[in-house]
Amino acid sequence: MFKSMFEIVDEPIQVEEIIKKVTRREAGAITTFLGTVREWTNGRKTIYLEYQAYKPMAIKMLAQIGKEIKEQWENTEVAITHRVGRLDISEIAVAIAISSPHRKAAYEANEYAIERIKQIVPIWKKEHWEDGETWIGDQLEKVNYPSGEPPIIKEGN
Amino acid sequence: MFKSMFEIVDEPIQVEEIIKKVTRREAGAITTFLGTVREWTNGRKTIYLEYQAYKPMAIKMLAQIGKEIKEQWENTEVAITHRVGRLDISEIAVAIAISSPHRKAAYEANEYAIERIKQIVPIWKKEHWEDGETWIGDQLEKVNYPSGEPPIIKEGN
Amino acid sequence: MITVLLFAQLQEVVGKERIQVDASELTVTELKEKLKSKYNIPQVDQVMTAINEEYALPDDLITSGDIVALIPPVSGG
Amino acid sequence: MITVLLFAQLQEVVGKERIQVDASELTVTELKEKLKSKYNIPQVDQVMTAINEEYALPDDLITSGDIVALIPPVSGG
Repeated sequence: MFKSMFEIVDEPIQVEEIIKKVTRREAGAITTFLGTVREWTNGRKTIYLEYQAYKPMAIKMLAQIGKEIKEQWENTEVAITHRVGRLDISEIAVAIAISSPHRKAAYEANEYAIERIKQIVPIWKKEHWEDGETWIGDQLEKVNYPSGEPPIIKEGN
Repeated sequence: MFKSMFEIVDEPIQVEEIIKKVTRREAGAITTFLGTVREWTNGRKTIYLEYQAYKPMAIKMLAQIGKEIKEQWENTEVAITHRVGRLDISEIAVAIAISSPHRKAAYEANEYAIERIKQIVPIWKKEHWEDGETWIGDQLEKVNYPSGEPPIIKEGN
Repeated sequence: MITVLLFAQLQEVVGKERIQVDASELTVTELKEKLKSKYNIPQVDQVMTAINEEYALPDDLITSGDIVALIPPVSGG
Repeated sequence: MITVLLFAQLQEVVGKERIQVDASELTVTELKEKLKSKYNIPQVDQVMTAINEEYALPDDLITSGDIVALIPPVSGG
């Protein structure tokens, strides 16, 4: 069965499945990053999170990140799955797996992937605190269009 | 059942199990590194690998690495499993999982762990090539005792 | 007719997941002005815009049939 | 009696996993000299040594009952 490398899912993320997608005979290193729901943030208690995505565009942007990685780090394979809906403490919101012949690229590309997800992928998180709820945005503490341009170069430009 | 954070095993490594060991309510990030058996190295084809460990000391050294990490990166949890025996292409030789409240520490500590494993943990790899076999050593291309000292400071020194 | 998709806090403020705007051609900036006057969404100045799932610039043209998404600062990961 | 454990290529060269050395006290360097003269292992100069599972220095003392491991350059990971 064909498995897409870039997915937005409603169900709990199975890490082994995502690792399998990038496992290859040429790979000597596989890094994964799991973003999990943390209970405490700046002294405030989270009860659960809710993620919403603009799904078709989010998948496109994840694929875009994969493309950027393959351009920057030779012979890497990339799989990213982001979950949406309600997530309880310790559940996995995002899983990134990168394989490469050597470990340096696998670490670097993985960290690049999560940074880019936080910049360009249309997914939003709503924190449900003990004492209220709020949509989180602008985590990077940057204004929009900091460069006056959207955060990716469109094809053909 | 008590699960040790540092293990040398003969059986295939189950990544989910190792991730579970470091999953915590305080963690927002879990990184894993998997060292897998690569088919080609410098144009030479590997058929399979064989790992041997000085098991009790290897476990101690893995725990030592865990201790070093917790000293350097606040509120991290570390689990490392290394497999020994015969490993075929794409099988996992080592799995490192690190959890931490924020991602930066989880990446840095993970990379530190694999570097240290390659320095101080008494485990040896024998490459079985198409045309011969050889024990691999000194991967870091350093002489032994490069500083005139063993690579860890003994307790009490 | 242009379809405008709303997400996160914008969806809650407006109380809808999508808005239909009756226009045949206008820029991203013009669309935003239109939305500001019709709906009470001051945040619209601070959101990015995508046209047919591609990030767009303020002067980019939207034509009838396009799907526009208003994209507040993202917070995935 | 001191037990000396061998691994990897050393184990293959000597053809044993362990050697018993009849001595009550000697340094790491002295032990290595002893092993060189008795077994054909020139590599012994290039290996690290552990005494009771702790890395040791050339001048560290080994006493009867200790378990010494000769540790060729490691290649785990």
